[in-house]
Amino acid sequence: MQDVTNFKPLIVAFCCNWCSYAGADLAGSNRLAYPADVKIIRVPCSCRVNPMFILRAFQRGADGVIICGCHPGDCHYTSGNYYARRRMSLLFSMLDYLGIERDRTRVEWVSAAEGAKFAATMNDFVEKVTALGPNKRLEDLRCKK
Amino acid sequence: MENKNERRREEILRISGVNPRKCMKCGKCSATCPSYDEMEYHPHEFVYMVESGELAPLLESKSIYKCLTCFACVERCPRGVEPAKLIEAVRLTVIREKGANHLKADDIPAKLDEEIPQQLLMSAFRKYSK
Amino acid sequence: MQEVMRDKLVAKAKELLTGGVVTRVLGWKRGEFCYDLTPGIFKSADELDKEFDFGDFAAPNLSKYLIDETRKEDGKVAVFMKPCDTYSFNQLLTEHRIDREKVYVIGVPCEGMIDNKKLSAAADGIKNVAVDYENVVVETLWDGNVTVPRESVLAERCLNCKSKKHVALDELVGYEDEITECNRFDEVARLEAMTPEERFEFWQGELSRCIRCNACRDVCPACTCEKCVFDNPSSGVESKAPSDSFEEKMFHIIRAFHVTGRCTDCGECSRVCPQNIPLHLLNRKFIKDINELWGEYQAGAEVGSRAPLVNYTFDDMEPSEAVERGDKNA
Amino acid sequence: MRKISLDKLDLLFAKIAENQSLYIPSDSVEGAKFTKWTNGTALTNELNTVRGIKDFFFPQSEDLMKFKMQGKNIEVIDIRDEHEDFVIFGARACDVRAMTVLDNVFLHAEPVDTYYKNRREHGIIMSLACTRPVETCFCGTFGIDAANPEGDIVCHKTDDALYMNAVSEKGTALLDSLSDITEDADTKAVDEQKALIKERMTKLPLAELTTDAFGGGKTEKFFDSPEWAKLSESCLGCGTCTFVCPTCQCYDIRDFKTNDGVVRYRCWDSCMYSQFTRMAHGNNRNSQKERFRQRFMHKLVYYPENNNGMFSCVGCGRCLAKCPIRMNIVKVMKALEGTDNGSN
Amino acid sequence: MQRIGVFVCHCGTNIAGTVDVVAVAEALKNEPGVVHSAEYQYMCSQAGQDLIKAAIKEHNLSGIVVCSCSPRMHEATFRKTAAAAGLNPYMVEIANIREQCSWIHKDMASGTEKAIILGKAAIAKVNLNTPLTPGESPVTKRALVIGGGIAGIQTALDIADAGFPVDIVETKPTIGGKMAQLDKTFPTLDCAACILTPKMVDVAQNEKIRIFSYSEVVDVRGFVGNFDVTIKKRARYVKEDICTGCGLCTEKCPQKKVPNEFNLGMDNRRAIYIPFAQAVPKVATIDADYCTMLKTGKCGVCAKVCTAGAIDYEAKDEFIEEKYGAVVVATGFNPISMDKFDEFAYNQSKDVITSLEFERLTNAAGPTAGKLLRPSDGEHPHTIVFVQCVGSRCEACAEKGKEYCSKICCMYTAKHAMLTRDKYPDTDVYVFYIDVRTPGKAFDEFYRRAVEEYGVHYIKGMVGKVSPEGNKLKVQASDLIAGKQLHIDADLVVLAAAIEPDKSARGLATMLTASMDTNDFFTEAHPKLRPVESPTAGVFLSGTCQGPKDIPETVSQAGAAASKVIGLLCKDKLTGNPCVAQSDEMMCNGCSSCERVCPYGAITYSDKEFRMPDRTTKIRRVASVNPAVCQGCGACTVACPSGAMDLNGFKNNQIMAEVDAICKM
Repeated sequence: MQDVTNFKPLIVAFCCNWCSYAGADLAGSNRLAYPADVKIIRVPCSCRVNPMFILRAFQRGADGVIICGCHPGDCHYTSGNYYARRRMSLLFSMLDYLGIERDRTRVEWVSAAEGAKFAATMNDFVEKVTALGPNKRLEDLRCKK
Repeated sequence: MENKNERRREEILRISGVNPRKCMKCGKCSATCPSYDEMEYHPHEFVYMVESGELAPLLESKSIYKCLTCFACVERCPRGVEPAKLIEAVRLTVIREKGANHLKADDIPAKLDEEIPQQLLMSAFRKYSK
Repeated sequence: MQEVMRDKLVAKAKELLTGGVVTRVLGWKRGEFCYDLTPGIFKSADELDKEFDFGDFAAPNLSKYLIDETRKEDGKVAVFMKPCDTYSFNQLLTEHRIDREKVYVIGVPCEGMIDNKKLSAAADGIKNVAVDYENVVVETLWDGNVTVPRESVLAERCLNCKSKKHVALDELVGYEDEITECNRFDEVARLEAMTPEERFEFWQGELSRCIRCNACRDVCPACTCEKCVFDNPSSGVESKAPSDSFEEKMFHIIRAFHVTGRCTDCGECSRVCPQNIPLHLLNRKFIKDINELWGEYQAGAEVGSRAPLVNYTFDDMEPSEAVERGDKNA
Repeated sequence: MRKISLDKLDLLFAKIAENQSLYIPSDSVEGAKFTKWTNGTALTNELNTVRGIKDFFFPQSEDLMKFKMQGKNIEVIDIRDEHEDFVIFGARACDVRAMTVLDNVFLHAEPVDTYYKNRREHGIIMSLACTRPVETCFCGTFGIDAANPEGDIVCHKTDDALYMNAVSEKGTALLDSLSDITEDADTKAVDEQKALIKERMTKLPLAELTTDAFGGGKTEKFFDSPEWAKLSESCLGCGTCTFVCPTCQCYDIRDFKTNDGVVRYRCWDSCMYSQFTRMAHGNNRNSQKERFRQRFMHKLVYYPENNNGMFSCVGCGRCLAKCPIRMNIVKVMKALEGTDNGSN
Repeated sequence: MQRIGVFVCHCGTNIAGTVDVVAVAEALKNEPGVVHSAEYQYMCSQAGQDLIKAAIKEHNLSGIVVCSCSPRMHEATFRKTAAAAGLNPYMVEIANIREQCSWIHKDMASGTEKAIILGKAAIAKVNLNTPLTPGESPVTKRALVIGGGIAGIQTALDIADAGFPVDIVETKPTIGGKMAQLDKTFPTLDCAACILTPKMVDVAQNEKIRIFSYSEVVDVRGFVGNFDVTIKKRARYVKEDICTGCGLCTEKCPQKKVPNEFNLGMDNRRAIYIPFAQAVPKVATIDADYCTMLKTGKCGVCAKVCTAGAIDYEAKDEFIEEKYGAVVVATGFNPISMDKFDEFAYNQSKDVITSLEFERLTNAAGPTAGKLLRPSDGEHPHTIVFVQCVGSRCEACAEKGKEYCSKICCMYTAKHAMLTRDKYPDTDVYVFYIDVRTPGKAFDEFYRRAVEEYGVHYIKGMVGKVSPEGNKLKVQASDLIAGKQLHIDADLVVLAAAIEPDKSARGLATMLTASMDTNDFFTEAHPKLRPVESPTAGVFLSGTCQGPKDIPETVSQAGAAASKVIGLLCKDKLTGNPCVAQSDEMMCNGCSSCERVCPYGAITYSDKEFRMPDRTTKIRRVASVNPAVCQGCGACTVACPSGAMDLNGFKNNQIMAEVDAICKM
């Protein structure tokens, strides 16, 4: 078990290939640091993110999950992020309803040009999740056995 | 002083619900205004001056009483700026700042009359009281 | 207390069968006791006479059976539907799960169904039940007659009935009724007003009782997947048992999510849960959110409507705003 | 026979709970439920719990072993340990008989299920006679005497006292340990209650139901009955009946990948599920009719055939109360009975 | 089980500076499926690639993971490397340990730890990869151009020039579009007809081009390379192949009171007509709404006078089905209706006209034979007021006007004003403007000439009100610079009406599953980099259907669209992106959720018979994805509740394996 004061959260970030993943690359090119706790999974579009993936991440021990996509209106596939926006609104509202801390989930629109925003978003998200401590309410104890 | 002006400006914008930044300065409001010649400051100038915070001349100007509230400018403005509402708000600011409550709650019963619609009294009360 | 009596329905069903309009009738079969009606197919007037029943315990929603029934053979099947059942029926039509041409819908008005669980809690050893508008008189084995107010044993979904209007119909037996005003979201609002800790405690307590019998899923008229992801070994989320609290949450969140915008709020899930989990509160949360975020939407109100999750507008609310909206605990 | 007055019931519970966990049926949101006794836990007035005592000996899911992977090596870890001692108070006659049904499967046939045996050895059952059976009760059909349940200690609760009679070694030892708070009693009150129960059993709506038509050797008679199609037509294929049944004992063994290895666990399974006993070639029973038939044939024919005529239904009535569409074993028995006198 | 090779790149010190690459290679060696692990200075270099190729052969690898820079940088490179070594290119996964690891983390320990986790995630994914082969579909080497204006004409000519057959579908009886109605063109003042009509003739004479005039597209099915289009050829009651265009019928027809749409209703034509002298095809058309013969069965004058015998009163609408490889939308624009602008009195006075009407009034072939005369009394107007931005840039009144700038009005008004002053120097010309926008070659010079050389009065301000009084139009306007209200007695008021996409575009967009913006302009695939392509593969955009533009811009876009079409038609087969959605028919419920979210219309449904495990058969409605159309966004995979829809290359289990690997601490 990790010491709470020394707690390093595990963050899973789903990034769409066209905007946010490129934004993350730009953050890298500009050497804009954010914590190593953030691990990025590349998906073609934010609409590819299935709620099951998010729950799976929490089950497996993630402390926060963030989804990044193109800004509304800029989707490479024209409408993907609009669907993602609706789906995540409902899912996150439901998690909140079940008493899961709302700061553990986030959707952020990051364009390919917004390397700085990507880094800032990740820094902020890690800070918020760190403040919450380890994810207890949506964990699967078996995974820690 | 600066603050008071800013407060006033916000108050005017709040009362009127107008966003003067939407104005693209085409002048159609003034072009359409029937009271144009009577006015020192014209509808498009109201919009511009409120936006830039030049309130003092407006508040002292007689122009605010020249607006007929015909709403031609509201109807024709291509950007939906609604200058007449802004002028009305400036006028109201002046009236309110004069301090006196032109209509007191106590006065109302005396004014009740079958001929006067109650709504009129209510709106007058709202308009002329602090 | 149902206005329309069993005999009227039997007469209608016989008429359709003998007239050749339909080849079979989907209805409710009489059970061992006065309250245990089972859905069933009737193929003859004789069967109808002997076995058909209807009344305050005709709770099962028959619409889901039509998926298989309409694929079975040619000829129409007549089906009895209470108003709430017709919403499920429409939703299934929207999803192309039922061939409308093969169904003859007979609308039955409904005055509300009695909840067996509430009834058994109110009286032990039920021999017989008589229902009128005010009261339910239970003839018991050992305690004589026990009288309880009808409201106290009505199913929760009936106390908060959203509509007494049939939205799909070939024929109505009895009277026409209207969409009702109800307070079905009050309980959701009550939970929303709690602190996150309280909400977590509440749901932990409820969902931890789940035994994953799948009754909620299998009865749900929106859960009509040929193969459920939770039964599919290749889905990666297949599971059979509740375990250490996560699997149940996963199951119920994903199940609710999968029926979002398709759930008509028929309340079957809560009715059948052997562990008394108020599952409808999950679905209603989604319905309430949908109504508040993107405008009122009642699944099944009309055939062919576009469900909120396969739709969007350019200026939908952002997820963060959606979660924080109307926040009392922030 | 020992007795304790009802106002001292908590004292009795406290005394038992001193040395082991004690579970008593108590009210909860889900209905009555065996709850670990702590000071203040009250006995329910319900006749029976939503789920039987099966869960204590054969829980819905239990870990069997663990594998740890280090690089490409696999280490097998036995995670069994001795189960703690526990007492179940208030088990009904049907549920106690159900344990015999399970014992036949897990203990009395090779190989012995050591996980089950471990729990069984550490558990003591205090059964309680039923004075107020309900309409869904039909234990009498299977020769179970609700007035005289089995168990380690048989209890009868009258208006003023609890009478306890130890009938096993474990039971005697437990009852002896309670001797300072219990007193000796004659059997008069208990006999009176037994008579009342016996009379009440005859008045139950399902009192007439018999197993005469069923038992081993009837496979051919019922297997192809046309009734199955009609009986199963509305079955949803959910597992409610199996999971609330005190005798259903099917399970599946599965692996769960944890973060550093694999936990092999077993969990209840249901023959009603389409995925049940799925094999490489597919499923054995492909239609709900076949699955439905399996469950009832097993209870009424196959099990008695392998267990000297003992049925694997105990008439507890849970499936009657919980089936979402209210199909149940009584309806099945009555429908099949009707075909018993026919040609096939 | 896969045989996976892991290749860790140092990228000089870019990665090796903050990631212990040797430790990463070592740690990943023990992951399931990994049989080979190596590191190297520069994996993307020729030597690095050779190392990978050699390892694939030596270790018989079935998949590789390259831990290097972003896949956006070198995924394609390593896929080619794999393919060169005989490995399916889609068995390659990249772990991004440069942009998303070494470049942002300063600390060697945490950088190395993260790089190992990213590597493990990539290995977990590649373990579940399957070789993918891009689908191929044939290309029908024929293009369809919808709309026969200058955009459609130019596109068709360019495509035909490359040797591909092209069909133009035009709703009007003739091609030519709006440009045919114009008089002169800015900024050079060429006569529009002089530069357009030769092109129309080229079209008519080009063997590769077929014109379906008086026709419309009524159905489009299929996908890029393989569109099945149904064209409705409306009955024109004149046999096109026989009619010589002599025009005798149009002179003899007794029905003379038909408003002439070519002159915007400012004069009349007959019920049988040829829109204008240079029409292509030059054949007559009977207007069924006005023809006495068709309405009452009595008349038949045209048939009597037609020496060629081209008249056919029995003609019916024809439906033509044709296959195309590419579709170009060139549906153009129309000026918006002035009905709702009461302040300009358009419906009260004949002397308030739109700019397009002004074009006809000044055109030699127009109703006044080119003389600028007032429509009301035929008098020469001495004071003309031009009003800019009528309905353009109009945010407040969505039901009246348009929010966007119509782009062409500033220039054509300058042209009108200049030409008027040139021909009639005694005329006072006022132009009321909000802004004058003249970005374009020689545009501002043109506008300044109007002011400086021709003395047009440009007044900053808007006209508020036009009221007809006697034979004058009282114009009340603002002069914002002078700060006064102007009152002008004008003889003619010309409104620069906003333009909007043709009404037919919306229905067409639905048929083509091409997307539109809120103003009904077609959306381009990318506003900067793919401006002439619609997001729907195989559908291209030409001219004002995509947004307001002037003639030079339209022509250049038309050429660009043509080159895109030619590029497509040159291919014998289309190779798709294999990372497309795929539906498992056994699990599909047929609910249509996926179909509804698909932005490309790639999903179709059909009834299929299934053999059930219990040996019965069942007919079910199931989805199938057209891999040539699917772009691989994955929206359908989440909309599908049963998980029947999955996305190749990003399958559910692959993403979950990545999640698991990342979360495994």
